[in-house]
Amino acid sequence: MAATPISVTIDQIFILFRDWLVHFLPVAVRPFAAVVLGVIAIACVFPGLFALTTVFERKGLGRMQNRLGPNRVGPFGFFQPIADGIKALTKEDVIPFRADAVVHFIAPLVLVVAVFMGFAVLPMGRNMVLVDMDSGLLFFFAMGASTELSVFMAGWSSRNKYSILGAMRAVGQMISYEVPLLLSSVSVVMIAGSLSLTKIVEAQNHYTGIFPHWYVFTPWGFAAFLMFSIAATAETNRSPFDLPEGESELVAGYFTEYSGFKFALFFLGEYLGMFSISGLGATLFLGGWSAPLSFLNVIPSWIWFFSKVMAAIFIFIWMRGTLPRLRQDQLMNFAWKFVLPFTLLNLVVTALWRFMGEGWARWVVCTAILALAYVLMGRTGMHRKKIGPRSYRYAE
Amino acid sequence: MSFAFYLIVALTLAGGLAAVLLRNTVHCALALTVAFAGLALLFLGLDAQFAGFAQILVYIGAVAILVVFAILLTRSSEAEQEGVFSKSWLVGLVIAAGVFAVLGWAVLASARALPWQAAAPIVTVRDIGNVLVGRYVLPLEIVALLLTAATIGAVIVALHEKERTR
Amino acid sequence: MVVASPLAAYLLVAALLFAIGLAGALTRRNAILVLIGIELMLNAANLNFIAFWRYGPHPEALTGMMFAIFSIAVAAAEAAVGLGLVISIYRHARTTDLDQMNRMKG
Amino acid sequence: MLGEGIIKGMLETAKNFAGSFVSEERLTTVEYPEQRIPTAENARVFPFLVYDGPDWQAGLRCVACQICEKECPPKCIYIEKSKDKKPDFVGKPQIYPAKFDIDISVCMSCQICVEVCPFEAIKMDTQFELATDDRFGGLLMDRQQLAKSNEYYHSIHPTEATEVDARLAQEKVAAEAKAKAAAQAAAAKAAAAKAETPATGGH
Repeated sequence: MAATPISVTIDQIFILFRDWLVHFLPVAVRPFAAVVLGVIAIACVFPGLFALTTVFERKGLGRMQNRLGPNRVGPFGFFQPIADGIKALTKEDVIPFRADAVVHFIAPLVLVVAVFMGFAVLPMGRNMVLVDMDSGLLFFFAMGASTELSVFMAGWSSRNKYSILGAMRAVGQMISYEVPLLLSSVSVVMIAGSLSLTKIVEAQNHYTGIFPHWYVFTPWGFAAFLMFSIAATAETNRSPFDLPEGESELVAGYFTEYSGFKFALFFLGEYLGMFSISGLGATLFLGGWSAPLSFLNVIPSWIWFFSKVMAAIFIFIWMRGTLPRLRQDQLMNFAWKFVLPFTLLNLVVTALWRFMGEGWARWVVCTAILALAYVLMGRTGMHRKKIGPRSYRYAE
Repeated sequence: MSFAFYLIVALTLAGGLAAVLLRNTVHCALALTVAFAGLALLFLGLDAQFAGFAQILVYIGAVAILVVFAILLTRSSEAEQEGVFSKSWLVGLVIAAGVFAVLGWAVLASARALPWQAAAPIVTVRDIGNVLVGRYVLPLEIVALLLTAATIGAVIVALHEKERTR
Repeated sequence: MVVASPLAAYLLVAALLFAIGLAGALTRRNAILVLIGIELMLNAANLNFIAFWRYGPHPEALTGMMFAIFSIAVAAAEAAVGLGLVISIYRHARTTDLDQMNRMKG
Repeated sequence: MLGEGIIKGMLETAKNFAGSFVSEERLTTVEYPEQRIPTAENARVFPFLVYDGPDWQAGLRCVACQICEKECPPKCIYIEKSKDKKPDFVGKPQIYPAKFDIDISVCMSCQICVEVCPFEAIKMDTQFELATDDRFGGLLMDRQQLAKSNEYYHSIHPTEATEVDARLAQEKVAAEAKAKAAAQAAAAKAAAAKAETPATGGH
């Protein structure tokens, strides 16, 4: 092996480690073993990240509300997730008497498995992708679509009106926001010319001077990123779109009737969904594992990927600490009357960008169209209704 | 024919059978998704990645959800007083069995003429895209029009009926 | 019984699935379950298309694959309209039982 | 413009987030077992029985009149009267509670027992850390557990206790005066009777 710079070695350290582990095995099983090792790595890293995120979320939310957050278990409360895990595991697993036991049992498993599958196509570093699929993006969305069914199964099988209401709201919301999620990703596919996520990252991994060619730094990319973020927040049922699991009115919605380990699985599923959708957003718009400035490439690629994911998670938490919950009609209106038309317009703008060729003209034209549309749609569609004194239909 | 193939076929057929046989309508819909997933796996086994993932995305992500929504909106999940099968179930069963007999006979009779082996075709998504907007651009446009019409039509059909009858 | 070629196996599976779907569509009372049967039949047809494409003489032409993809799109439209119709009928007649929907006059 | 309010709100929370690390006075949390806020003087949790003097059994003000037992809305008080009598703070012999139980798992802290007690014998405590792992026996307080000295009462509700003491002292003075008057009257009567007796006896 030729002498490689130390930065490249650190960059590829996991790949090298995997290859070193695999070379003990016979040649026939090596590819299989490599995949198994990758699965094990994913199955360890992301739940660990989930545990860390829960404690950071609670502490961060506390700080935003001028509280301290958990600080009892271990130093600064960092062992809180361990305590939570023990609590969840030792709790009694209650299955409602009238519940459909089989469906009730399968629902959390379907959710977690489907969410885990999405990680298979995410490139988490240079050469660090479990399966480099030609239609990776499609695979990701196919897996994301399967989670909706598990939400329905959980809500329906509980035989509880809050559960079924929460499930119907969740499914309706996820279907409504899946359309803009897909369409905003399509604009990236139009420019990159591939559904493979590794190719999409490579297409962004160029620099002009020291600045990267990330899609978010183009007018259409910025608009698509904005719409993607909104739709992703709604897809993962996070605040301000956490209506389906609104604790205050639906008592956690579709997983009201779950307790103990299955409840923990739903919780895990929600956070893993956040990680995977953040990873996808980083891959599509923020250059995946590529460094933000060209000279920062000495820092390993996987550090960049995970820091982008964690930055996205921080914004999720920040929004949760800030924004109030939307009402059901506001939610649907926002999806179908603002996000969807804007994404469709953005597709047209992307095509324009593609065909106008290099030059400053396309920057001006695309920015102008998008900004104008944003202002106009904001003015007309989303203006606040005039609320006068309350009128009564019968009482006067 | 590997073990995996038989496993997937068993899963698909079991899902399909359960979808038409179970009493509870929601269980039928869930069994249907099992059948869809099995079919998607069969597509993957036939090296049709794109079709397999499209199958999951469209059928499990959209059609199955539509079906369960329809079931809940029409209160079909509540237990039926009478049987779940129609009065003319025997006729239907005979017709279905007859169709299967004809199809199976046709397949088996021509089994010898069918090709044994075929090299796995290397099809990239790029090829599919090129064909879609090249040779098949007219069907693509027609399907787009159909989908738009269907969306509008479904909305109009399911819109709330005016309170004029009864 | 020994199945001659992999294609024949796929065709038999598709035929069986088609028959199951047909039986479901013909014997169930609930309109939604009839639609489920129709979906199964469409899927069986898709499996046929894909299998013929895979083992056919010109897989690079992508004909069978395209047919399957278009069929998936059409099936989605069919499901949307069909279920919209079922809901509309339910609103009108308060039932989804096809045996009771035997009048042409609303 | 659309999204303006969201940005404004996000800045506000960001300010809170950063500020909570810089300025300690932003954090309103009191870390309870280590830090405590002194309870307000009018705080009330569960009732207790007041006694005077060093011995709780001798000094218990309660005379087992059972008014509180009858008035208690959730019926959490149980009283058994004694057979014998003991002198109260005035010196008058009174019956006393042989048994006085309050089930604080039932008590709703309404303070009605305190309002109705004519003897200032039952007052509200400020002790709230009463959690126990025995939910039946552990939350049923008997006479001895409920008895707290008047000094303790002064320490938790100083103003109120002073008022009560003044009233009791006044009552005692009045009672003594009355007793004196009665004694005088009795003495006078006796004297008068004595004066009269020889006269009548003279017959």
